[in-house]
Amino acid sequence: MSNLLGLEVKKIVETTPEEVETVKNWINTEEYKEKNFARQALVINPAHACQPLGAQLVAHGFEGTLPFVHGSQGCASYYRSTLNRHFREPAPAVSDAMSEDGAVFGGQNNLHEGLENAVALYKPKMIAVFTSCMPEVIGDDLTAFIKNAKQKSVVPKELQIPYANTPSFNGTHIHGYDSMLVSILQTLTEGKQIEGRCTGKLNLIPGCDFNTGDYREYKRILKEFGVPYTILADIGDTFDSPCDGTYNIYAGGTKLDDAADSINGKATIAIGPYSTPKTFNWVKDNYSGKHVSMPMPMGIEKTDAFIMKVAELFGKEVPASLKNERGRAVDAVTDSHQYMHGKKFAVYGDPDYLTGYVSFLLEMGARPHHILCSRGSKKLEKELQALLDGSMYGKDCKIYMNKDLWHLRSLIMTDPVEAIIGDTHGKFAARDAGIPLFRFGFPVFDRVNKHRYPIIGYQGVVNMVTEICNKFIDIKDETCEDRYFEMMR
Amino acid sequence: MSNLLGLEVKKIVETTPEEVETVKNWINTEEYKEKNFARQALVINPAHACQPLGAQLVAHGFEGTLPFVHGSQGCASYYRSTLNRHFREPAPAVSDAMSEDGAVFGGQNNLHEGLENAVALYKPKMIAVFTSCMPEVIGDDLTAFIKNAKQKSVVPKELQIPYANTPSFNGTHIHGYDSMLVSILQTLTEGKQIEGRCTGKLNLIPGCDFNTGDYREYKRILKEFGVPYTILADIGDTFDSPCDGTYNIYAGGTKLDDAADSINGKATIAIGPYSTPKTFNWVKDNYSGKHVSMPMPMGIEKTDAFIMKVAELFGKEVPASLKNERGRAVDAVTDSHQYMHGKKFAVYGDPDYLTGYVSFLLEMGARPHHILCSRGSKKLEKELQALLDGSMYGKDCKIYMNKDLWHLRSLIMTDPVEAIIGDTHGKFAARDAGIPLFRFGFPVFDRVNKHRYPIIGYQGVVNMVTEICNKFIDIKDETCEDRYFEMMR
Amino acid sequence: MSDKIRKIEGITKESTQAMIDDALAAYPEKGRKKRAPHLAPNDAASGCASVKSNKKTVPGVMSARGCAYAGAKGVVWGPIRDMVHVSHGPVGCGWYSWGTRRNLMSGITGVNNFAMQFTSDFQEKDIVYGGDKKLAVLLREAKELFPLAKGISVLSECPVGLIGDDINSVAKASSKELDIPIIPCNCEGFRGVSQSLGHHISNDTIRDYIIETREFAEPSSPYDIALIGDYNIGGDVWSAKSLLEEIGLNVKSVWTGDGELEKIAATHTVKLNLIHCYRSMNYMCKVMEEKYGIPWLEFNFFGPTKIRESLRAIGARFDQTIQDKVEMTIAKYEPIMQAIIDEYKPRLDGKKVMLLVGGLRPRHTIGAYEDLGMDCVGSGYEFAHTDDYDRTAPEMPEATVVYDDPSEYEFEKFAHALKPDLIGSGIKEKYVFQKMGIPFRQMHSWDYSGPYHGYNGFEIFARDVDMAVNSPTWKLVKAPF
Amino acid sequence: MSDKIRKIEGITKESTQAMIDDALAAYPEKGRKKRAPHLAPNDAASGCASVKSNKKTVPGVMSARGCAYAGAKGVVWGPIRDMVHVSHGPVGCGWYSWGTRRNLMSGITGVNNFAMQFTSDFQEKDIVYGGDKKLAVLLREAKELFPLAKGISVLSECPVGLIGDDINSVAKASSKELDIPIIPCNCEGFRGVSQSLGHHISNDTIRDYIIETREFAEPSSPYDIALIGDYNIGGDVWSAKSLLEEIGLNVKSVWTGDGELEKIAATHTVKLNLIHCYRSMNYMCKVMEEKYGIPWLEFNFFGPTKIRESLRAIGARFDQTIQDKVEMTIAKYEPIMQAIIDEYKPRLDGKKVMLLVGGLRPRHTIGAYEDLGMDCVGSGYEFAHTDDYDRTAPEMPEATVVYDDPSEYEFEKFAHALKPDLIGSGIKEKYVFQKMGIPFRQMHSWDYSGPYHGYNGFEIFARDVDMAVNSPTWKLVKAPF
Repeated sequence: MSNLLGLEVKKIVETTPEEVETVKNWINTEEYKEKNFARQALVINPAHACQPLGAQLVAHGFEGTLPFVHGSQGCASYYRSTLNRHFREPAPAVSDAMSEDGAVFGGQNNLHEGLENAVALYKPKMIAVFTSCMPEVIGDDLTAFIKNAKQKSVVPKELQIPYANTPSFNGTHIHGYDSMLVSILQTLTEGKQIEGRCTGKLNLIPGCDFNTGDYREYKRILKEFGVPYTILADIGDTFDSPCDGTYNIYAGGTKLDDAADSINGKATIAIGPYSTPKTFNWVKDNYSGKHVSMPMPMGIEKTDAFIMKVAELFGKEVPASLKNERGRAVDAVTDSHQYMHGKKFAVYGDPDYLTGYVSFLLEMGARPHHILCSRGSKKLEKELQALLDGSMYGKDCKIYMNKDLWHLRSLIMTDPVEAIIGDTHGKFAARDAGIPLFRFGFPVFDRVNKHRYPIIGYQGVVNMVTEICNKFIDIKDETCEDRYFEMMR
Repeated sequence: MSNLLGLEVKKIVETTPEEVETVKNWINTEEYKEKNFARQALVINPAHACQPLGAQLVAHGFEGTLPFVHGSQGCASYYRSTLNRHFREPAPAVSDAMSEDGAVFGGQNNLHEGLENAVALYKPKMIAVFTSCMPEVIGDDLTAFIKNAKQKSVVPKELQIPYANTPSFNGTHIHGYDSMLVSILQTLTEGKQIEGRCTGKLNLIPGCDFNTGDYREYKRILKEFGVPYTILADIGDTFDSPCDGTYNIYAGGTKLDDAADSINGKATIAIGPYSTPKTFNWVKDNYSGKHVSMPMPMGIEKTDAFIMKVAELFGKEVPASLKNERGRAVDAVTDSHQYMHGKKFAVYGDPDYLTGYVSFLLEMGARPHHILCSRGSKKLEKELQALLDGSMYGKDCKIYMNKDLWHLRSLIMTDPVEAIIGDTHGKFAARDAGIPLFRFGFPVFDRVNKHRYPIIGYQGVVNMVTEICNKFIDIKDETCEDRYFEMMR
Repeated sequence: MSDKIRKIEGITKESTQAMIDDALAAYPEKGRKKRAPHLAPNDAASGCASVKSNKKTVPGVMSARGCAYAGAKGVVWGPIRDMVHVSHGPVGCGWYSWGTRRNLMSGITGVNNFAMQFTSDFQEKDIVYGGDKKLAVLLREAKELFPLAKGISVLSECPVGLIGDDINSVAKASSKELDIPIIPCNCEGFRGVSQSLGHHISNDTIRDYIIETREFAEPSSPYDIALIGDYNIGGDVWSAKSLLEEIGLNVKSVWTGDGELEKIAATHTVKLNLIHCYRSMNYMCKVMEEKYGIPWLEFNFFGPTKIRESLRAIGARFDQTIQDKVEMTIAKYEPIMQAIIDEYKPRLDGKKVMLLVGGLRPRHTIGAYEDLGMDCVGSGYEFAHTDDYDRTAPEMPEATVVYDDPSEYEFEKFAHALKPDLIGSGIKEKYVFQKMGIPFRQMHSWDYSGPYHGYNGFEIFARDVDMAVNSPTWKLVKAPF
Repeated sequence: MSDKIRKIEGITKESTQAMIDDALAAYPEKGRKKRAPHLAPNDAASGCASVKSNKKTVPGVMSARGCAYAGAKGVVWGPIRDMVHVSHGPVGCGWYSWGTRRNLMSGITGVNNFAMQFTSDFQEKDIVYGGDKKLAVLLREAKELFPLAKGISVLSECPVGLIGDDINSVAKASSKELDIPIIPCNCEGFRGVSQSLGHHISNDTIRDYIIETREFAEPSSPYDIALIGDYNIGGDVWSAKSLLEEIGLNVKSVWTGDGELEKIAATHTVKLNLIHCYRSMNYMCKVMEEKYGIPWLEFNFFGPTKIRESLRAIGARFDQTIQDKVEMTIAKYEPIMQAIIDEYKPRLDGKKVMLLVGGLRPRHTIGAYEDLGMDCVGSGYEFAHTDDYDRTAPEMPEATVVYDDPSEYEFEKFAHALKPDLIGSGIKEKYVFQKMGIPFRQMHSWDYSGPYHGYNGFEIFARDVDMAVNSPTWKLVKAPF
């Protein structure tokens, strides 16, 4: 026996079609669901990525900023390819390619050589360093490493190199987003606070939002208001840049000066409390002006809250154009409520998206029957339950924290719903259950331009209502008997 | 035998399933197609309405204007319900309910009583009168009738009552649009031309366009240009008004003063040459400033032409924002060309929509294989053929003038294509052929909000590319074997 | 229900009349005089019409009425599935009525059902030189391209009657030539006051050209009936028919929902005509009673109360076997209906509904709303006649407003005054009232839902009414800023 | 083709070297010194590598390389359909590689194929206290929830190797306890220089834990072969396998596209190993040759020219029956291929393509491009070794640039200089070059198309290349204002 397992040589025994059929049915049963939910160690089809991906998203949101992964080169390629596939856009980022020797001696040499080469080749205005597993496990001291790099003038003194510890073994990409954002703001605003100075601007922190359409929508709303603004971590152009014959490695992002001056802003709204807690707490203690943390403005009511907060913070009337826009969104909602009323949905995604989906569905009289977050918290569960309790359509809806999409599959196969709101990863469960999947979350690899159509704001409501209702009508047209196939829907 | 037919009483003979099966297959054959195309008298499933519907659309495009059907009440209810179903919006219009006595004595009494009641109840700023079959057949003299109404002070002297002869037995709704528009402009601008006065504005005539999103898109583009404008026949708000608890019978439309002053405009662009020939010719002879007739700006190239014409007419650079927007549309197009390349389409609709569809498809490398207009012209055929000749993808595409959707059914059942671009009426042929239908035209009764998403301009390109590509991918996901069902598309 | 007279708190003859006068105030003298007799408080006890009706539409007031062609092609002929219905004249009328009435049909479109848009597409030259020659060619083409069609109808649009064409003789000649029934119907839109004349002309055309030209192949039975005046809106016929069959009756033919020409032609052999829409088909019921001695019975399949009454009334016309089945059927469905009422009534009790539909439903559906605890605070018809309004008086609560062919102006004024929780009317009214934040259900087309007839219909009706009235979306209408 | 040395007009050793030097100019001293040996003009005649390779990635230059875990899980283990592949460590690595490589699989997901994302989802406490206990529990859960799995692989991510876990012993114990093969693979991402070490570790793991643990049930035949190094991207294995079967061979097992563990385990009994991707699987070919005397043959199924050469080379290893079938198959497909070439070559003749893919395709696909008349003006690998570059020299035209693990900076500079009509590389490069208006095809994932292997693959490849190069959308890139 030449293999280490010491197993005797067996004849190949093919699995029989009957066995396949039995198991195929078994995995849809209540019994299987119990076993599945009894899992303690194995995670199957989780619906979140790891911290550094969120950090890279933030880095892409600043002018001339090069994301720099201190750790294995494989991580950088994985974060880049994920963002390429979601946005269908370039996602330039470098790593300092730590390997075995880094495990022994630490990553300082890699970092220094990496910084030197990156500056030479890509001439960044800022380098945002964040860590993948290796340096976190071996405990690299990045503060020191970066200080030494400047001392050894590996990089120009004045080059700003914020860094964040983004260990993959706790939290998800939204926590990496938070850590990197607060570090960048701390670095850029250092020494920039001027007593009595007020930029008169709103600092808007969109939170860990992978929809470029949302960034454009925030800007359009603020322009209608006549409120000057700085978006902090603006990927609206970086990941939706023109194709005009030239490649611009830094295609957008918040101007560094604006970010620096943001500490003197009139007010700061941090959208998405679950992906900006650290940032918001630091801003509250360090930024002048008022500070508000608000949920993602998905649905009419949450958009109203956002609009009214901007009006309140800047002492402005809500402009007629936005009132009108609200009326048109409510018109779309009342005109098509019959296509969504009472329909059961399974929804999963990042916490800030989830509170948005649930509010939107309840507003429409639809029922978020299974609500699942693969990395949730008590706080999130309480907030979601409060939303459910506030509507008769929330009655027999249930919340599942820290469950994965294989759990979700058991749920929808044993307690069927009419559709899933999530991202590309939900397509397997949706196909098994024979129901449509609405790709409002992240990542979306298998459709085009989903990230260009906002899901926040009044226009976001119209976009979601249109996609959901028209898909339900498509299905009716495609599956009804001939005698029920008709002109009117 | 008590019936007039003199037929002897027969036993009921049910059609046999075999007979049904035979005929079911027969109507998909080449032989049937020949018979079908040999039709001289019977029209089946035509893809156009009659003139007065277009006239009513124009009337809704002017501030405080009440559409007034001189003829049978049934017509008004039909035009109103058609517009209600397409826009899911109110469509207030009155008729003077001509009936048998009208046939004998003419419709003057009806007209006068109708005008009096309409003014009293609905207090219009203008009444746009147009005719359905009866007055056209019996030859009512509306000029005289309206003059007499004013003389008998049935209506206030100063109330403007433009009218148009819109006989249903020639042309289609786009010709009614033209007649009513030119009549309204003639009425409003009468005596308003002032030597040397220039409003500095662009008069934009959108043509017979049933997409409210397009009107908003034209306005947004002109606002980005900083070019002041007057949209002539602006239904953008009339048929997309807010739901805020109050019903406003006149919810939008071009301000009458603006329309009056438009004769002194800096330039006039008439979009859609097939639905505005009379209007454009009259404008050319009577309006100051420059005059241009252009096709509907569907697709990148036709939008470029429109943008450059506005720039040229107003001596302005194309703003960076629009250049950027163009780049993002080209980005969407190049990023998803693989989902449309080489795909065969059947397209039908109004002439101005058709030239737009064909340009857009050829630009994408797709093939407008069957091009059908149920009321086309030699001129249209030549223009479409020129588009086809300008691209290798136009090679074996064919144009069918004055054919109906039952002809189209024969075409796609004998010479299959992958999709249809048209309107709700194409759903029966699409279902028989098992292919998707893209509802970019008019009317759309069986989906929601299609008219809110522009199909003109750069954003129109992104909207059409997104809907078409994502539907093709939907079909691939829904029909592929399990082993080809995958994350990436 | 219809025996006890209900009252609505706050609604008296005086309050209703004041509301009416307020609406009429805006009219010019002549208009007000014409309209006044058509608006009145309901006199529940009188059992007779409180308003005038079936009068010429007042010009310029924005009436909801359609025309004779709409009554003929839209209501009566369109639903007959195995005929080619030719809209004879310009392209518009057929195009506007193509598939918009939701009279669903079995079969394969273009093969053995013809839910399509056939027209002679009149051009100028047809107006000038007449359309008869074109009609003859067209009939030949229709026969050739649709061999399984059992007949062809030629439905005149306005110009045909004005240019002196003679479609009757063309139909006669072509019918012989093509050996297929070709039915001319002179339903020019300018004739009469509303859709109603179109129904009447069509009933006469069935009398003159169709009835008694066919016989059923199978032997007749004592339980043979015909379902008259059900047009299969959203599948109503399929629901009503299955219920009638459940109580043991043979529904030999349906006028005209999912209708078959030959079965309509053989209806003179049934034992009883059951008529749902009295307005559109009472004519032929009377003809069949006179000529063939077939009794007819009006019935109402909206809501468990009316269904129970109707089933028992129908049962009374037959023997014990049928009556036993009636009781068994009622016993079987009533618990299901009660469960529906228990689920929805708590959220609908005491809510107010206003109705404006065509010729039947403004009275016929009130029972179903009341089964859900709702009150009808106003109703009226587009094209009813006095006999309809007579039947309406007992169905509506005392002193509630009755409006015949109301203008949009009047309907809006009444809605502002009465503040209904739901309005049931048509597509032309839907978005006017939804803009005001008033929930609305289309009661012509069941708002693309249905069926609403029969027991399974009530389940769908109740769900839809609750959805409309209690949709949380209405709470969004008032902006918080 | 590979014998005759091709030249590209305007490309000389000097011009290429100048281009390289210009790119290197931007580097700091140390970076330039490290990079220079990895960029060189091709020496077609020499038949040996013109560049250094398989060296540590230079930090900070934006290399396209992945890591050892990607080579193990992504390339070798992932495609095996009937095993549960556990990404052992934090959630990221498994999530980023979930379904993104397009190694398609037969069977029903979650039942008898496991194209899913299994992970131990390491948290802080697993780093601090070790993950071995958790692994044991996890393996039990996997066995229970997926009874039809033929085996479980445990693929280490970075932390596992750093915290001293002993997955080998856990695997051994659990394998006995659960009576199922559990294969530990120490492919921590920080090991080695690229994906390549991941392939190597995985080959060793197959050697140590899998090969020779199974036997085929059916008797062996002289025509038994194994298809090595085909990962069924977009269905490549299904296309290659059908072609090999058409020439009479029995494809007993596939390494590892749509792979089955037990068949891989029984591969030691085949007569010949046919290897497509030399880089990732040459290790086990050598092992099987040494231990079981199985000869192996590199072959190339890209494009008719290479397919013909390969089929004949394969045929030569077998008897006349096979060789006759080879000739028959070539005769059958070549006309079809010629028709494809006739359709697309006119629009592709003389067009220039630049390639940057993983470890095989930068040389292996050149033949297919040349069959369409295109010229390769530059190529290079992410993680090839010297023996790959030796094989590349004869495939590329004289003096064209060869780049080993090029940075995005270098690749952009070369593209600007060479102005290719098409670039074939990966998702990280695609949109960079499309922004420049340069047509692009992903040559890792076939841009979600494929298969590209074999005769039916060439048809799809040719259509896609023509679509990309000649899409009219590129004409829109330059704005007219």
